[in-house]
Amino acid sequence: MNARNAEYDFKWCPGCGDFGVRRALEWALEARTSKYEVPFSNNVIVAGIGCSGNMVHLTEGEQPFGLHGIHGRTLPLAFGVKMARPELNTVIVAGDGDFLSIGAEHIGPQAQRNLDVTCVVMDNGVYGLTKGQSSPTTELGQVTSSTPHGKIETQMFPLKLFMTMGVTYIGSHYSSKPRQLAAMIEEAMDHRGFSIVHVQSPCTTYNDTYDLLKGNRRKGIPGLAWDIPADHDPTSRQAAVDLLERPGIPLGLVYKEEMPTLDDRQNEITERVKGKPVEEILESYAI
Amino acid sequence: MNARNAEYDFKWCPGCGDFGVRRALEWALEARTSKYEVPFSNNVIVAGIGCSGNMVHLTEGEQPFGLHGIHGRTLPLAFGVKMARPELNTVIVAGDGDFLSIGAEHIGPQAQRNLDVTCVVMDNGVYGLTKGQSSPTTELGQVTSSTPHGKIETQMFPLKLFMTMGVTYIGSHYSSKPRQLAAMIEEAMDHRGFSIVHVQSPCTTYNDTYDLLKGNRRKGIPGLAWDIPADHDPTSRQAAVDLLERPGIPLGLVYKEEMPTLDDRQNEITERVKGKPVEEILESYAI
Amino acid sequence: MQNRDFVIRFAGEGGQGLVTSADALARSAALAGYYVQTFSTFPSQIMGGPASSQVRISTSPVLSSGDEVDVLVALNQYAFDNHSGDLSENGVAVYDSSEYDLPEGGKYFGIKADELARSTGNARAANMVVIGAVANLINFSLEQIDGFIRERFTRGRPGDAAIIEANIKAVRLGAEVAETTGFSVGELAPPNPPDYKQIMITGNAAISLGALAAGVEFYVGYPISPATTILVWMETNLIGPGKLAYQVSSEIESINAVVGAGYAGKKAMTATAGPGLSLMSEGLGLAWMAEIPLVVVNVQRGGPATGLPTKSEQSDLFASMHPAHGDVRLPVIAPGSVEECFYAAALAINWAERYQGPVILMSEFQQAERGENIRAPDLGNLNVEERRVYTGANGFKRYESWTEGELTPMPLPGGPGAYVANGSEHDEIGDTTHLPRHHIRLTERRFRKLELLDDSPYELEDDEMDVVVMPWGSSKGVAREAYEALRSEGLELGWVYSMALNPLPAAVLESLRRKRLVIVPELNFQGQWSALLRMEGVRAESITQYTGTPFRPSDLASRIAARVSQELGEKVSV
Amino acid sequence: MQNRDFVIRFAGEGGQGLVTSADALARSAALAGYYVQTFSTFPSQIMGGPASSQVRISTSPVLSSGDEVDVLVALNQYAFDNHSGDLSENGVAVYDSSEYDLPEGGKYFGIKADELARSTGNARAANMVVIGAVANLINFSLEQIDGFIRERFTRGRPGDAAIIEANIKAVRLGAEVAETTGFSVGELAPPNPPDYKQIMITGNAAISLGALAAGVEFYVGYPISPATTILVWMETNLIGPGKLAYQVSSEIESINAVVGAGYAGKKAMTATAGPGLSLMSEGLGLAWMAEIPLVVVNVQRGGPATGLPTKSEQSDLFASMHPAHGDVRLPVIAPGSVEECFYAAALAINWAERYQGPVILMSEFQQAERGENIRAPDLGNLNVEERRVYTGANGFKRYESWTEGELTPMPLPGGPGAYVANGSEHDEIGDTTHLPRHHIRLTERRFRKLELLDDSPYELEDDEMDVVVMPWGSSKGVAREAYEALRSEGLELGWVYSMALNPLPAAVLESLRRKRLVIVPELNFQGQWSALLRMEGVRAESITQYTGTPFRPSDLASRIAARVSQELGEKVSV
Ligand SMILES: Cc1ncc(C[n+]2csc(CCOP(=O)(O)OP(=O)(O)O)c2C)c(N)n1
Ligand SMILES: Cc1ncc(C[n+]2csc(CCOP(=O)(O)OP(=O)(O)O)c2C)c(N)n1
Ligand code: SF4
Ligand code: SF4
Ligand SMILES: [Mg+2]
Ligand SMILES: [Mg+2]
Repeated sequence: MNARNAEYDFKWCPGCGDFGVRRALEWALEARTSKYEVPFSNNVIVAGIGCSGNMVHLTEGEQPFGLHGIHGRTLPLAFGVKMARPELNTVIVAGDGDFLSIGAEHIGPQAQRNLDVTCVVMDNGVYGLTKGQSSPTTELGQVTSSTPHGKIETQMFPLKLFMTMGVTYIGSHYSSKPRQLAAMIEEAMDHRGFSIVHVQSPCTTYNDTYDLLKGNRRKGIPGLAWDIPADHDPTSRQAAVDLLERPGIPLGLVYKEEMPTLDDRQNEITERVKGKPVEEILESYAI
Repeated sequence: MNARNAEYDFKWCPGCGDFGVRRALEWALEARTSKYEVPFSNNVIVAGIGCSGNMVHLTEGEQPFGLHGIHGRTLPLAFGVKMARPELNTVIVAGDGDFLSIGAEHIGPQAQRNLDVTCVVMDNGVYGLTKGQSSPTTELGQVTSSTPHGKIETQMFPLKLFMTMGVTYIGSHYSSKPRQLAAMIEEAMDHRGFSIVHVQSPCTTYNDTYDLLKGNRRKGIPGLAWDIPADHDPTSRQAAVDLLERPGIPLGLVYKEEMPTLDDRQNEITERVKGKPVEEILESYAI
Repeated sequence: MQNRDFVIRFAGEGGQGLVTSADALARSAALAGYYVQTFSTFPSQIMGGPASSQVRISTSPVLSSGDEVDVLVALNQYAFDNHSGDLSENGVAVYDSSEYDLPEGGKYFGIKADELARSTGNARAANMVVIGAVANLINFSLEQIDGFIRERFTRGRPGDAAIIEANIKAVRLGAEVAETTGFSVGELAPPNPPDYKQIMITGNAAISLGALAAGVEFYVGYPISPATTILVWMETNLIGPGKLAYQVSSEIESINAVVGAGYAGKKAMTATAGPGLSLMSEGLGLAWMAEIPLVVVNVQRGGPATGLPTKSEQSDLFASMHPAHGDVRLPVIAPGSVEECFYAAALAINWAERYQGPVILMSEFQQAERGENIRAPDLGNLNVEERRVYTGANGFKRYESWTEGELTPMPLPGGPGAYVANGSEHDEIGDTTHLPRHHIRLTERRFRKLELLDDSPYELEDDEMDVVVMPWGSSKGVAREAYEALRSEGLELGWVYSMALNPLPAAVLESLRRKRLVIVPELNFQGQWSALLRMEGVRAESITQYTGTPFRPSDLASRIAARVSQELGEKVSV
Repeated sequence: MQNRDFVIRFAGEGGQGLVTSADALARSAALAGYYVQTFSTFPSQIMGGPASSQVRISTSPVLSSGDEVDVLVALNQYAFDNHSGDLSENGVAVYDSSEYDLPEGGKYFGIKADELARSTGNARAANMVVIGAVANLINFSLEQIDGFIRERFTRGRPGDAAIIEANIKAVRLGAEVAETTGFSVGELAPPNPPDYKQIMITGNAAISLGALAAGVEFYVGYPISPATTILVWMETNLIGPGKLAYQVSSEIESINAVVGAGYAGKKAMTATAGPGLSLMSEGLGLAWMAEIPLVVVNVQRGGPATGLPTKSEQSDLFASMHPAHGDVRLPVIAPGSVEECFYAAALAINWAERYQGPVILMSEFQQAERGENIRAPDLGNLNVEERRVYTGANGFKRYESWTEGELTPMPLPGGPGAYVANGSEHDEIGDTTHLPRHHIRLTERRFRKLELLDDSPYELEDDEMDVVVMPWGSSKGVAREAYEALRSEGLELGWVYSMALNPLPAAVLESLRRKRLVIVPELNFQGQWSALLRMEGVRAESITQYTGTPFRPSDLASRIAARVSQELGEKVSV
């Protein structure tokens, strides 16, 4: 329950992965703000619609600015915020349905622009807030309330997609490791360019994947998640591509590339092309 | 000018690549319909909005059915047509702006479904109908009416994107080779699954890339397009990925994969799960 | 003295099985021959958060969720504090005394449901303990609950008998607790069981069933409250050769997919709520322009934007009738009860086929999920219209001018009469054109076709009155309850209702234009329906409410009465 | 006898430089002190296709593109056949005799422009040959054209002198040909040059300039006719630190990007046409709900759907005022002339900042691209409002209730008063809530804020009349021309105009409600503005046209006259 608002009536289910992500985000924001000695209000959280997006109302302690818009539009909203005020630290929190289904169209353009924002995507392989329908990362054949006879559409592999689209910082992590996750989010915010931290954040109510991810000896479940080996070179595109060919879910920094951001390139134009004052433009129409 | 309608007032500019694509499409449709002895009316062309999309009104000879909707929505429209009537040969004609910018969100889902439709994408690296603005495939730095100081967003590589998204037939071709293009479109229509024929179709008015593609000795321009070597194995994902890493624009069949289509999987459900008649469903609510 | 009806409300946190309890009681009462209506409210979240679920049990068909609560079951302090104020004069509250305690002396008593349940050997029977207590308070025979229990738990499993026994025991234990308190809220009069076959169903299920009965074969949707249950229903029931129910990636994909399917020959439908409707604007304009049959169900919730996802509101009327740019005015059907939901869906499918265009069916949150026992529809006598398909030679002019009679048939891909279904203005065969004469004749064709939609049900009562009340959609029931109360008090008031808001039946419009004042109770701020009526030259005025909750019959009745006497008062003083 | 004005039309195929010719003639006349208005029409395609471009030259400000054509330049047979019917009684046609031939004896003559141009040594001067011929026909002094030629071709290049000479020669050659035919359409009266500074500009450029003058700093857009020229203008002129003009990937990205920028503190704007507006529905609802300042320019074209991309229509009014689901009613400003476009843009930016929400500016195809010489705006006296930014301590309640006075200030990211701008219903600090009291007070806040927008310009003339004409947007000029003609004939008719359609200035609404009949000429089928006026209790009725072309002053005048006399005739017979 958010200290700011006794009446605020949204709650996550017990065990929801988003609790861990929230903690990590809070730590990362605190660390960053003190590191650069900027006011906490320099942080803007743009939230998607979903259980995950409600995070914007649930962070504790000092409050960042928030923009909780409509389903699937976090990236265009963040584009507006960032290009209007490049000095703001703009962070997106959204779910797999919001970011990868209805909002999928917006990823490519931001990647091509290398927009300097950080996305924390909470992937639980399901639509939580609407009570358990399939999402793009739901597996082929999986039964959900909207696929009672099994999903007949293959699953999307977000990390590969991000690579191909040219995202310049691609991290993959897990809600149950808030400390490491916080470090990664902080690093992603420091990265100058478009960064995505893709988090496995299980939905205990509709798609409890804790065992699947961690594995469970008793039940004889091997775990899907594995830590990216220390010797992986995240600055090598080829290495990243190969890494993603391996089965399971890698945890850690997949890829990182330095490239001019959209505001770098915009500034270059601003310096190169002298804009005319409005009086002068008006004069050009004179007769 | 379409024989069907003396008053029809749309014309392509002289030399527009779309002329060649139209010829190729006409040949492919004729070949296919005679090959399978199906009525010509089994062909449905779903057209995007753009100079390219006007093709649906410009095909000569016997007429297919057409659906000329709104900008960027060819794929959802075609999804509706195909899943309503799987026996129809459903072909999309659209431009790079329509298919890759405003319509980009729809490619991934159809790929994950392996929807059995064929897309002929006319890529001229520009928005033709609206008079020359930049498109996703316009190069970084290029000057267009909407990027007077040079485009500051990197260009999209459609073929790579299609690979990652899981498109099961990926062809790349050129409007000046209508015969070969026709053969590829026909093959793509025969392919059971989601097929995209990505065509370089230059815009003589706003982005004349003929020289750039073919090369021009006099002007000392090398030529970006190259034929995919005969020894390329299009059934090998790795081979296809490597192929796309090479500079320039490959012409030919990049990748082809056999996989159940969405209607295959839907049929499987239809056989496995017996649907109840409405009377029985009604009865289940009785008290 | 015996009571006509009782309202029993279960209040607590989402996830505490409030709905299950209300449904159990509702079904028990329905089986016993009573009329019931359930209603639930909860925040847009998965677990926890203040929630409540209630059932109104009556000897005659239930029109609304009522005014006051006769029995309140409050599972936590917050619930008690927030709902006890709704208790009727001799209402009684039951609270979970293992959760919290209340000071002595109020009209309430505690019960340790979990404990008692465990004592029956079945810890899951806690809600039956509570229901037993409730039954006792309203003198509802326990045997009738036993009937429900047997029905519910006879599942052909070994444990059935034990479970049944435990639950029946639980009911008795609860009843005893209540008995010892000596509280009673009255006695429910014996039921007047209907002479017709009944079904117990929710509004969204009724819409789905109606669409299926009318032959819908293609359904796609994107999850959104309160329309998601239609998607899930279709995924479960729309199965078989040539049929498809599918979850797509967005509402933009939904609308364009149904356009494609409608064009290809299927009866196609999708359902959404306000945000999805807004995203469908452009696609709806396409369907109107290219003349493609399809149905979009808009289950309203609170707006604007993401708004109030799980609240009651009727504020999407402007957006539903004029969803897109350009000259567009879509047919809108707004059922006013769970029963009407079934017929409205069938009518919507028929209309789409008949006039070859998009039809909007508007329901609303509280009507979507509330359960009612209604007359079972007679499928045999349901009017189902099939598309008129063109079968002649090629060269057919699909978009020729049209003024009256049956609409020209539609060619289907694969058959004769190839044409282009075109979202740009076009000529007879669908080729793009900019010639004024085509834009003129096709604009007129698109609007004239609406005249074919003249068969929607309507109600005109006391038509001689100068002042009438005209509710729409989900406010019909509560308005009717208020109207009947006011009439029985002799108020001079007429009644007008139409399930179709566009086009309005000629007789309705004609009557409305004669009225001195048309009072429209509606759940929005702008008074959207009265505004649209004024557009049509009707002296209409709204009684609005924008709380996110439905009207209460008594509040509404007094507001109507006040407005009427003000109006007629003036008249006298003239 | 001398003529007040002339209409010269160049007709042929798109891509034949028709627009250049009309512009050249227009600028020559403007430089000479005349008032001009150009107008072009062409199909939605790049090259070829029937097209025409005309200029109306007058001794007083031009209100419309006129009725008839005095000189028609027809570059091909199709053009001649389609336009010669528009020729005035003593109009003359000039045709390209190297292209086609016409039978002897008509009021037309052929000219071999290309040949003559080549003879001047500059083949590109063909259009100047034609202009010379036209000038001769209307007795327009060739020297004034020379002035334009010098201005146009003095570009500091070596070849300038030769080019200028050749063009001047070309004009003479054309004039000689015309002279020999003996044809004349009359003589243009000497100009009354205005005493104020002028600019020659199109509607879309005026909007862009007005927005820039009012301090717009953030512009994004997606190409779409007829709004693309605003995007191109901004990309060219909105440059400098803190400024951005950018082409995004769709209109959905456009609207959400301006929401983000407006939230972050910028004066943000985008421009589109109908299809884009439809795609912006949900985002506009968000801006209304979260109270974010921004401006959306909707340059109308023919609808619905893709419609008529390069034609004239005013059919997006419903969609602009009520673009989204839920209770939303956006401020709408619809300039009625090229000059008003400038001030409307500035007002829209001011309004967005003042009431903290989205504002729609509606223009229309023919007003967007037509050129006019207008009074140069005085930037020094332009009212520009800045956002009131919150500067206090944290814990500020951005969404507290508000009833009157200046609106509470807006916190900006980076500054104090952190809150959540929320598209779901929310409490004072923007956290999501479902409590009725918040939905009630914030719904009221969102609508009450409109009262702050009370300063839009309006016109009330002959207010004592029972019947008035009230045009809106781009039909203002032609309606004014018709009105003045009718008044000069003594018709009993008043004039009402408001640049803002929502909210309407109180004085305007008050006057309208008193009228017996308000006649609304508008370019759509449904009569959208009169319908919205009836919603407000005004006895309004439309004169509609849905041809894809603007009204003609004389047609409109006679339709208005007919309606007025019908109305007043009844009155008498009462
Ligand atoms: C336009 C629109 N469509 C649909 C919805 C309904 N909706 C709310 S949240 C959601 C998806 C939630 O899934 P996800 O993004 O994965 O978030 P999660 O709840 O799983 O964290 C949907 C479809 C909406 N609010 N708006
Ligand atoms: C929703 C919407 N936005 C914008 C437009 C305007 N528009 C028409 S065609 C087009 C793009 C054309 O580019 P492309 O798809 O590459 O086709 P081309 O003309 O180059 O063949 C645009 C933006 C529209 N019709 N609808
Ligand atoms: S439904 Fe799933 S995602 Fe949503 S709060 Fe509960 S556990 Fe978390
Ligand atoms: S503008 Fe370009 S794409 Fe369009 S018709 Fe002309 S050449 Fe072709
Ligand atoms: Mg999710
Ligand atoms: Mg293109």
